[in-house]
Amino acid sequence: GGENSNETAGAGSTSAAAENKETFTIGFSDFSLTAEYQAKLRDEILDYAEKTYGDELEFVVLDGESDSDTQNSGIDNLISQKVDLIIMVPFDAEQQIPAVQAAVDAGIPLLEVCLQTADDGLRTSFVGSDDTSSGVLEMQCLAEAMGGKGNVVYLHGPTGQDSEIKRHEGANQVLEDYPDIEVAAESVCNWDRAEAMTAIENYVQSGMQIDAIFCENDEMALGAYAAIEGTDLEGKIHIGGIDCISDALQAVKDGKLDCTVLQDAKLQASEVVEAAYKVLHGEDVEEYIEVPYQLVTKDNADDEYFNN
Amino acid sequence: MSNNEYVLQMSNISKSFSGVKVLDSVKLDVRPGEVHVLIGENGAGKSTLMKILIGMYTRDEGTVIYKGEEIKIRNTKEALDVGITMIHQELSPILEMTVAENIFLGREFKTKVGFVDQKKMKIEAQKLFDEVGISDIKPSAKMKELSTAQTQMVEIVKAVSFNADLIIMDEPTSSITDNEVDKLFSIIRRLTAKNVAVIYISHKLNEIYQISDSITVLRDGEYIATKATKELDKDELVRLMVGRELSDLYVTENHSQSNVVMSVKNLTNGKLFKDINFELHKGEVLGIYGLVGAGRSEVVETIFGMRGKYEGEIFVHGKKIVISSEKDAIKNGIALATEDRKGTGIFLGLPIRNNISMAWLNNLTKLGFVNGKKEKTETNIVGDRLKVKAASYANAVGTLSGGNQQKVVLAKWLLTNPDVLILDEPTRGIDIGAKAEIYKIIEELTSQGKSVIMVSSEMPEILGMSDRIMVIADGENRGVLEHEEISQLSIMNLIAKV
Amino acid sequence: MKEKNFDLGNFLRKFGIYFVLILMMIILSFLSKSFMTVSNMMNILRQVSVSGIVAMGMTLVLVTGGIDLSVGSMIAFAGVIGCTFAHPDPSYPLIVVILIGLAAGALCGLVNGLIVAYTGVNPFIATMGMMTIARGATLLFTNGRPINDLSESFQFIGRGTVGFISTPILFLIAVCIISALILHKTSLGRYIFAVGGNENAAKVSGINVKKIKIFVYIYSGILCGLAGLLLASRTNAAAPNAASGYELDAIAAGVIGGTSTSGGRGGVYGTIVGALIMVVLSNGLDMLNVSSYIQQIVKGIIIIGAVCIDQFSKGKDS
Amino acid sequence: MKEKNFDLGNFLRKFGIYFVLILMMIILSFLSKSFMTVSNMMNILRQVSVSGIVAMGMTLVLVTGGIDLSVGSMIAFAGVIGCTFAHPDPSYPLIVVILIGLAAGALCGLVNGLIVAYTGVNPFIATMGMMTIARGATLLFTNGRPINDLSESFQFIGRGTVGFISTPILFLIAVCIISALILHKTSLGRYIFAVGGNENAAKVSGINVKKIKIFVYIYSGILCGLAGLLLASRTNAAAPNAASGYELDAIAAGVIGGTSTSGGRGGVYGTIVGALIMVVLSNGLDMLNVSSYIQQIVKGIIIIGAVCIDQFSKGKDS
Ligand SMILES: Nc1ncnc2c1ncn2[C@@H]1O[C@H](COP(=O)(O)OP(=O)(O)OP(=O)(O)O)[C@@H](O)[C@H]1O
Ligand SMILES: Nc1ncnc2c1ncn2[C@@H]1O[C@H](COP(=O)(O)OP(=O)(O)OP(=O)(O)O)[C@@H](O)[C@H]1O
Ligand SMILES: [Mg+2]
Ligand SMILES: [Mg+2]
Repeated sequence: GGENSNETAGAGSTSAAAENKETFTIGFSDFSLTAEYQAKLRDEILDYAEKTYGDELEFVVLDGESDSDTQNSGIDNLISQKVDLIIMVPFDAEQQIPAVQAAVDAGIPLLEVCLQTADDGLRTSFVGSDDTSSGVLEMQCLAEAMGGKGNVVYLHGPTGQDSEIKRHEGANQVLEDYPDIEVAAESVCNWDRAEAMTAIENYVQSGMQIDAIFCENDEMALGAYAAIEGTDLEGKIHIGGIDCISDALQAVKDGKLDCTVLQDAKLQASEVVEAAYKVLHGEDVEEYIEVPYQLVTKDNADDEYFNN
Repeated sequence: MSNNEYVLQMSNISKSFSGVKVLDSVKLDVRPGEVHVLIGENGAGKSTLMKILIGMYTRDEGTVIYKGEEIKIRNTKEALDVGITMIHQELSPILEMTVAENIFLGREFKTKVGFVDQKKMKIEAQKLFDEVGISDIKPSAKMKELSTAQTQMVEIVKAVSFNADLIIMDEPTSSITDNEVDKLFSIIRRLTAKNVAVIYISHKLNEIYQISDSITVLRDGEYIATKATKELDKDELVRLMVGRELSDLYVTENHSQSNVVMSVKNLTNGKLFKDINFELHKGEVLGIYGLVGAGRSEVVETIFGMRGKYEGEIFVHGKKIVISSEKDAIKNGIALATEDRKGTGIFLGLPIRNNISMAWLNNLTKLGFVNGKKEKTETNIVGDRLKVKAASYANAVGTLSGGNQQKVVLAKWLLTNPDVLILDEPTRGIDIGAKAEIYKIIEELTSQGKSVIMVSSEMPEILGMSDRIMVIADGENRGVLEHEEISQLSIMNLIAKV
Repeated sequence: MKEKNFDLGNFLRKFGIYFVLILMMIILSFLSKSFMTVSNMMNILRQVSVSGIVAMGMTLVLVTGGIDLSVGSMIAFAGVIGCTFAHPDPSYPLIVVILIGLAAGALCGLVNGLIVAYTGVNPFIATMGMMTIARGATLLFTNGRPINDLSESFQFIGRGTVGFISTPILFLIAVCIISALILHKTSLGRYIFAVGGNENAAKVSGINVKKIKIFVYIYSGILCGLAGLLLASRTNAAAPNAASGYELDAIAAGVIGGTSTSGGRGGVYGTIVGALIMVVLSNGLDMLNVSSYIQQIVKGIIIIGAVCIDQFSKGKDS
Repeated sequence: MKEKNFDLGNFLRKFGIYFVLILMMIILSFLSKSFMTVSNMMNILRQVSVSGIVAMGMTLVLVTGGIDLSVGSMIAFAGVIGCTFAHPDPSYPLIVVILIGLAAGALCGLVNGLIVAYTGVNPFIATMGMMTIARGATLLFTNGRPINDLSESFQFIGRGTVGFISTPILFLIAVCIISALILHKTSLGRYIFAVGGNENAAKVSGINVKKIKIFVYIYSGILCGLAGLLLASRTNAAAPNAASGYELDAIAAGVIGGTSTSGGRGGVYGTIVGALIMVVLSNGLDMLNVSSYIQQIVKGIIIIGAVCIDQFSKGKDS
């Protein structure tokens, strides 16, 4: 299981706590609720809060629609409504800072979960892990599977998005140790299965030697697999993804994907809700509550931990 | 009066558009087999009455009895179903479709598998053309390739081909010449012989006396009278329409001066026309006459910069000018009221005032801002002079009657105070009172030393107004008739000359 | 004689964009030796199938002078609804799944059509509203998660082959033929052109304009339903966020192919060429391993250029 | 007397959509007590500033019968180019940054305008091409990373206040006034309507149609430049992927406000109401804690409904 790092420390005094309310309203602003992982995270948060604290915590859930300005506007709206606390999954590391600032200015504590902004002095806490490590884990796995040499095709998420940038950084860090691995082609496939499938079909057609496909999320990994499924190349190309969505986990078990990386929505959810509860009750929380990424391969895919 | 005597009885018809009453208890009775003329000034409500009949507008009040039964027609399909068709004043062809497809739209011939039988449609369309002696229109041509006159003929053929019992013709001759008018009249005679009733709307009094059996007059949305044509002389008819006597229609005084304002040398434009030469004098009305398709419009449109590159030379006030766009022409004091009102004349959706000021706006602005007051006074002056009938100049031009739309086009160009005013079919669809008004304005302009070129297919108008006449046929200048040479015979001789 | 002249002119007009496509293919086959292979041609056809099918429906809508911005959402909606019945257990016959998917698309299309025909709301707004509504409904229905675990038989429609031709290609061909017949051979097709060419004239000729409008939106909806099923089958999951942005591609395919956005002019042959141009371009640039940022720039330039060439080949008369 | 009658009619026509906005605000203020507060009204105005500015430019383009799909990309492009000069070190005067941003937008607009005016390429394709090209160029220029580390002075234009009014609101007001003056008071505005109303008649009236078209696209580009700077300043970074999809919102604002997508009809007042309706709707639904999927459904329905009400208030004569 993940490390629990929520030791409590003495009394705190946030403005919210001072009011000593019975119920609290928490604004949850996710950068996109149409992305599968984010939808899952939202569900886990709402479930955990409901199960653990019942009516005590009420949520206002907003969709940032994958647009920085929209997300900031949403946070402004939350501030107008005078919510007691804000939990945010920021779309962009830089562009959401004004929203954090606005919340701080309004005296509303703000927690970040899953993704973080670049300014860690402002927010109350971040629950999650450095996205870079997920890129490292996946590329490490693929590099080993390739035997340290060969051609890798790299499928990107939407350009400019923070997790895309970090996962890419992580992958690059690993590649520095493997001079014999070459990135043969790169394509931006926007987390989308169909786009990934088209790109890989085209690369395969071009006659390019492909030994592995690095995908920045599972959807694209499954699209990449669909492109080679049933062709001569099936089983000859190593594919990895990130997120550990159920489809991908199954694909890992079936040997279709070499690996995926668990981003633990459940744990992120419980940690952030716990942290929120504490902050609302005037307790201090850690500035960085780590929920580490975990590599999932055929070897550990059946672990109960990944399957619920 | 037995019901059976009439095929159509409309009574007490009233209609208002946004609070303005345009028809007030109007009645119209039509016998089978007769040509019944509906006449009245522009905006009298003729087209509106007919549109009510075929279900394009709903009446506010009144009853319609057709073939002895009261009917309520809600849309044009129902009108077609009971045997009423209409040739609309505003032609509305479907430009991208072929002539045959337009004619048979809504009742296509089908092949055995149920597809549209294009071949049969072409053959049938050709048959219809052959019957009436139309030879210059190909059933497979697209509507957008046709001239206005040809489009009009297609609409006529289409309306007739439904085998209706009642055919409404709303100004069918406003854009065709005598040759086609003859064809139309023979069509009408054939129809009436088969007991088909025709409601005929026109501002051309000659035609009315030639073809009609009875006449109903409307004035300002009110019913005035119904008379047998035989019992109604022209003066009386005009008095009923206009509400007063109308003296001489044409003003024949010649204001020509000797100095040349504009001269055109060897003007040639591709295959449209070649080697056109003429001089235009100060204070002169130069008429241009020719049959449909002669290329008259093309000549004046080329002079106005609408037809791209040309060969030959154009001089204005003795100076050679190059005209590559309409703007150049306007800068040199030339104005052209085009024959295609809807296509190049008006902005249907824009207010009347903005339409009138459009070509003169530069002179109504200061630092780029439109001087609203000045615009208002100046447009009111020209508008009133032409008697544009409108509830407000802020209304869209599209809400005007056809004749009044034409007046707006003329008003636009009059406002620019041009040295050379070119008018292409200027009185198309204009009532007799307003026509007289326009002729008076032309006279006034020439007396002020302005020059006018008038392209017209109306022989009386050309004869009555022109100081000299240039005759064009097949894109060639067949000669210019001096004032004293002008007669119908001399014109026809020039056209026939090979 | 003139008759012939005219047909030649018409041929040249149409030829313009075909010429662009052929030119593009010739150039690409020189630049990349793997481009002009049978397997890559099949690949291209497979890739064009979904967007091509959607573009056919869009073409009919455009010809009436309308627009359908909701296609992407309808694809996702129909895919998700259809796939709810495409699990291996309980398993429904394939035809049921297909009919449900098509019905889901048709339903959205019907609503579009009714709004456009009866309320006077601009088609842009009406279908933009539907774009949002259908997407919201899809997300709500799936709670934002893709629907997976699809049956073998369902996978066939998007990934199977008949002979050596992939099933989506066959669907595309069928849709092309049906659309071409409707638009260019039936009286319904004439009315679609008439409504877009001059709505008043159509009305005056006794055509039921409302019915025609409703038809084209339903047709577009049904084709989106089919596209949604094919896409889900191809990618092995029906994602609620699938196919967003497809409306622009579909419209572009139509417009590149010579269909006017103001109605009355166009045709399905042009559209399929337009759709092919876009897919060939992507495919070719991928083959040449052009970086994706530069691909965007190149694509934009080539699409404008293609239409430019087409425009010039038509001469100045339009 | 008669003149008066008409003005009432005209007033009612325009009134329709204002009425919808007011109704919406009244309902929302009953449903949520935090809606009708000064701070939330300021909040709404701030939120409408970027989209409102873009919609103004779009309105002029729409009135000529054109369309500008490239606004989102131009916003990102101008933001990124402008912000390259907005770092604290080396620091350039604010006016230089602004001028560079506006120039970047104007440049894209100029290209749009030239293509539309001179090649006969449909504005949809021309600006869709530009949408892709400008986005690609932006990504290439930034290598996909946002540009941050912006100077204090730059932050002022998007986040500062003058008195108690935020600067973006002031920019919005200024753009509204300028656009209204251009469109409704100058001869240029008349020509814009003329070109959209009947291009041929406009030409025959001596109007330089090409120049007018080029102008509106440049104007749209310049406003996108401004919007790009405001957005970057508001979000404290210029992202290469910013503002995608803004074109639909801008067009919708115009169309909801009564501007016709086929040209010749419309106005900037309506557009600002249209933009407000969309922002108020989002804001209100957020306040009411409507779940985001249901929000989409509700938004779609209300936007269609708003235009419907507007349509009915206008009567049947249009
Ligand atoms: N759709 C409309 N909206 C508002 N007013 C209209 C509309 N249609 C016609 N009118 C008005 O009704 C009156 C009658 O118009 P109508 O077209 O019937 O005249 P008309 O007798 O046919 O004239 P003309 O000889 O010029 O064709 C005019 O004053 C016109 O402005
Ligand atoms: N849009 C067009 N496309 C093709 N040919 C045209 C077009 N307009 C006119 N023409 C042809 O040009 C010639 C002259 O046109 P038009 O009929 O306008 O001449 P006109 O002498 O002005 O006659 P009128 O004004 O009485 O119609 C005809 O042969 C006609 O068919
Ligand atoms: Mg009339
Ligand atoms: Mg003519």
